[in-house]
Amino acid sequence: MVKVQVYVTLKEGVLDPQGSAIQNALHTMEYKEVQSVQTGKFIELKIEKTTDLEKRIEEMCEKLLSNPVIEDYTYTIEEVVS
Amino acid sequence: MVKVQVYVTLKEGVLDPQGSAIQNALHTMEYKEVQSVQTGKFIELKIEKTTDLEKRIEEMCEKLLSNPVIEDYTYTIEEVVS
Amino acid sequence: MSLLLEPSPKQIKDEKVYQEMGLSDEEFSLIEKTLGRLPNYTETGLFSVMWSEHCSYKSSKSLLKKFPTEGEKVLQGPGEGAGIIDIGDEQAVVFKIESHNSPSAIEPYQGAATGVGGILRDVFSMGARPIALLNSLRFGELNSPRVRYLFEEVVAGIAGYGNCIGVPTVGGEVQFDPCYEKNPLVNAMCVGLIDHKDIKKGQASGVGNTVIYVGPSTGRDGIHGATFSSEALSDDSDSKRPAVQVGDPYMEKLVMEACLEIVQSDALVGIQDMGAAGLTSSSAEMASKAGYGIEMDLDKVPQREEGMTPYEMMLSESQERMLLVVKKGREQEIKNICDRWGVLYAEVGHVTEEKNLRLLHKGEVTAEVPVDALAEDVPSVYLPSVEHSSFKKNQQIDASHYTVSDVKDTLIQLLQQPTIASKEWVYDQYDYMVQTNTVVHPGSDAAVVRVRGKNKALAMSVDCNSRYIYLDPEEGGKIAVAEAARNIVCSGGVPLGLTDCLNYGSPENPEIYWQLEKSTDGMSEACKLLETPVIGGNVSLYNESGAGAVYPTPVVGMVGLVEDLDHITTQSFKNAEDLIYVIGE
Amino acid sequence: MKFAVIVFPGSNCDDDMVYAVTEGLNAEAEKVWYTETSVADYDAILLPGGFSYGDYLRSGAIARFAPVMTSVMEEAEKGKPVLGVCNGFQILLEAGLLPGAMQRNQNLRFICRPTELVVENNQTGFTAGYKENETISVPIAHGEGNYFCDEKTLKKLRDNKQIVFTYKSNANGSVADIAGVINEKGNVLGMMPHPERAASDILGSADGLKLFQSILNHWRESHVLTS
Ligand SMILES: Nc1ncnc2c1ncn2[C@@H]1O[C@H](COP(=O)(O)OP(=O)(O)O)[C@@H](O)[C@H]1O
Repeated sequence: MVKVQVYVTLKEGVLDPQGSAIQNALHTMEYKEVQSVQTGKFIELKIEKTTDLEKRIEEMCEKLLSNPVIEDYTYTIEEVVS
Repeated sequence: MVKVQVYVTLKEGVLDPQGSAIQNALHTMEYKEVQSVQTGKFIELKIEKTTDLEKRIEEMCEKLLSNPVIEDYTYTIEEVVS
Repeated sequence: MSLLLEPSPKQIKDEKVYQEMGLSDEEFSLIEKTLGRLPNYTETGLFSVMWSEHCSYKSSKSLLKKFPTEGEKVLQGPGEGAGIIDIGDEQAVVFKIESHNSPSAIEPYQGAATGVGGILRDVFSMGARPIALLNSLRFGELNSPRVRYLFEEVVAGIAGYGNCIGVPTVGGEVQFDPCYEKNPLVNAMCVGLIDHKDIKKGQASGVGNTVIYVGPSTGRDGIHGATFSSEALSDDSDSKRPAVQVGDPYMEKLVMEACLEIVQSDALVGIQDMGAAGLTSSSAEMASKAGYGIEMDLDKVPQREEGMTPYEMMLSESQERMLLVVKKGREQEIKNICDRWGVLYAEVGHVTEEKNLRLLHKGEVTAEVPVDALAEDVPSVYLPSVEHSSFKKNQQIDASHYTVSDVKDTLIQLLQQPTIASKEWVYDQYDYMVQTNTVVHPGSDAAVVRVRGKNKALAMSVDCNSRYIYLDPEEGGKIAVAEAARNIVCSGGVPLGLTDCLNYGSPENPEIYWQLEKSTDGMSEACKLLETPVIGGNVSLYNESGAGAVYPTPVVGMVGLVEDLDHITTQSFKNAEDLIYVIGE
Repeated sequence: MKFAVIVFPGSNCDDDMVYAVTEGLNAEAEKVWYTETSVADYDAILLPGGFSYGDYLRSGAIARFAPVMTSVMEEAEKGKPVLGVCNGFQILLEAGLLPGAMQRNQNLRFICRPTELVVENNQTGFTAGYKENETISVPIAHGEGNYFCDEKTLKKLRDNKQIVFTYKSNANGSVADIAGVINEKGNVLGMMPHPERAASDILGSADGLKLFQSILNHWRESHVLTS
């Protein structure tokens, strides 16, 4: 079994209204040191090891977990004892 | 300047409807090897270095970035040249 | 893209760079003649978006002229953000429909959401408070996973935007047919309410008056969206993906509230939203309509990304932005309102005597073009028309051999058709009650929204059965208008007028142009007969892919006045033993 | 008696709330901007629905830090009636004035429809106008109305009769069909359904009006007693 952590972020140049709203809120709360905030998704999957593990993960990311039109993704794989 | 990556996940025992929906979708798409899916948030902040950096990050996480009733968080800090 | 990489005027001409930007050889020579010189890259960009079908209606203008646009109650016909019709008591109704088809085909959630955002801006830029949204949707058959994805995301996008901004989505229609498989149609309509005294126009008059930018900063999103939506979708549409814009309904809510406060001020001279072709169309159109020019300093345009070129700033379609012209010396009043709502405010230029759009960037004039050349003097394109090859064949079909053997079974089969089945799955996701005026909810013939404080209401409906129009464009066009009118009447309203969205394939195909011509003839005739003037609309051409063109789909959005709340009628049966009548042929 | 309707950036049911009070009840209501620092002059505080701060991050999460909230929390502490509807409820949860948290609806979609509620507790200043276990029709319209609390909290809510409204048919997945909860003291009520949208028959139901009427009556009673 592996634990796969997928990080989905907005492509460069794509508006991140949520990030701006959080940044403004942090400023109002006096955390002025915050220079920028970008939001994304974090998805953790437990997957039974298969052949083509990476290929299949990338497929899942491209087809479902991220929206390639506006998002990029990265992922990490870690062995776990199930 | 530091880059802080915050991961917000649901506490154990809190139902994750979105995670289940993704898992079902992946199964329909024939990715039967997926055993579980959990969703969370990924927030990246650029912060000017201050004293109490970690304390302030934890405050931000507890007060705003996560909701302690249902969510846990972890974070990483990385130096960046601004 | 940096300034250094921009082709020189000579390169633009010699290497026909303008063609990639959607301009024809003839159009480019005309531009050269108008300017008396070769246009630079930014200027070519300005022309390319303004002369695109989407902004200029160059190939449909002659057809739109046939529509009756006047009437006793019409306060504003086509030509502004939205049309306006008097409803008595010094009040008026403002409405308009618009397409967002190609963005929705690529990124359905954001495409549909920004479609709603755009039509809302058209209405509140007139000074009206939006009171209702409707939408008309077309997709391929639901058995395709891609279609299901498009359908779900489009509905979610419409809901996401309308629900957040707090304008009820009260009605619409959805139909499924294979011809829309690759070309879904997403048309959004907005209805607003205004007091006569608050009516504002998109005009930039008064030399020296200040041009103000209101709304979020400009990014590189949606550059060339207007030209893009005037082209057929090809398989390499994917490579044009940066054209997708992301909407921020929360920001639009703030911009809307700020603008509705600003229109109350007599410091405001003109206001227009930055829709397709953003800063370019809003500035050029406002100046041209008023008979003035505008000078803008692009360094003052709020920018979200670094190193943006004049070309990028002028063509960006970043959402939720408005352009205002304010009396010189009164700027602070406007700024105060923007500050209160937390909306970005920037003075970017002023009105000039000379009727040019002059753009400064880093202290230099980077473009200077006559505004009329951009906005009004767009050369019309006259296209050949040939009767559609299917028409005669369809006319000869003998329908008499279709018989129904089992009525009950047929009825059940019909009701199972997604096009006919209940649309509750859709409108359950729309907040159709916010503002607490929706008297007749989605699910009846027309939605009815009361006018608060008065004993009257507005009935509204969007309709189009494109199959009829495909089979017989002229009759079908009449039917589309008549259906909308029937829906209004059935709800207790008197039809006031309509807005339309003409969704067709490529007009360069003579058979499609023929469909366009015939169906608009039919619509015009029905409008004249029913005395429902067309007070605005939108044209979306080139809805075709390798698989062919969509059915001709002229969506009709009609609004009627319910003169007494007691006249409101819903379609459901009320009591057992009530008699049922069939009226008509 | 004067109601305050707090307006956050992105609130969109603020006017509806004002109408319910002014047109429905003929009482006085004023909108209070989120930057104000005191709501002490008002007799009841209403937090309306909408999408405060776009509902970005989590619904209600950012609004909870709006300047006006400090005073709202102080007045709540003092026992003044505070009603949060929809987004207002979410804000009260984020502010910790009520226990629990909201998640996205179970079907992951926004849901807008008329709904039947059961009045579980009519012994509050908000619900005295209803009969016990009365079924009322009040619409819902939300994307994140799936109420969650842990077992311990749920038991406490039950023991103290803090569950005020439940759904007859649970559309969003809420724990124990919960549609509205009140704090222990009984002066802060949060509910996802919109009583202000059920404030006249022409809108399909006037059942929500009794809630505002109850607040008014309660105030009158205590006012008569103290004066
Ligand atoms: N996209 C939509 N948005 C909102 N309401 C819709 C939508 N599609 C359909 N509806 C509502 O569902 C009801 C039935 O629609 P439809 O099946 O097209 O019937 P009709 O032929 O009577 O117009 C109408 O009240 C309509 O307003």
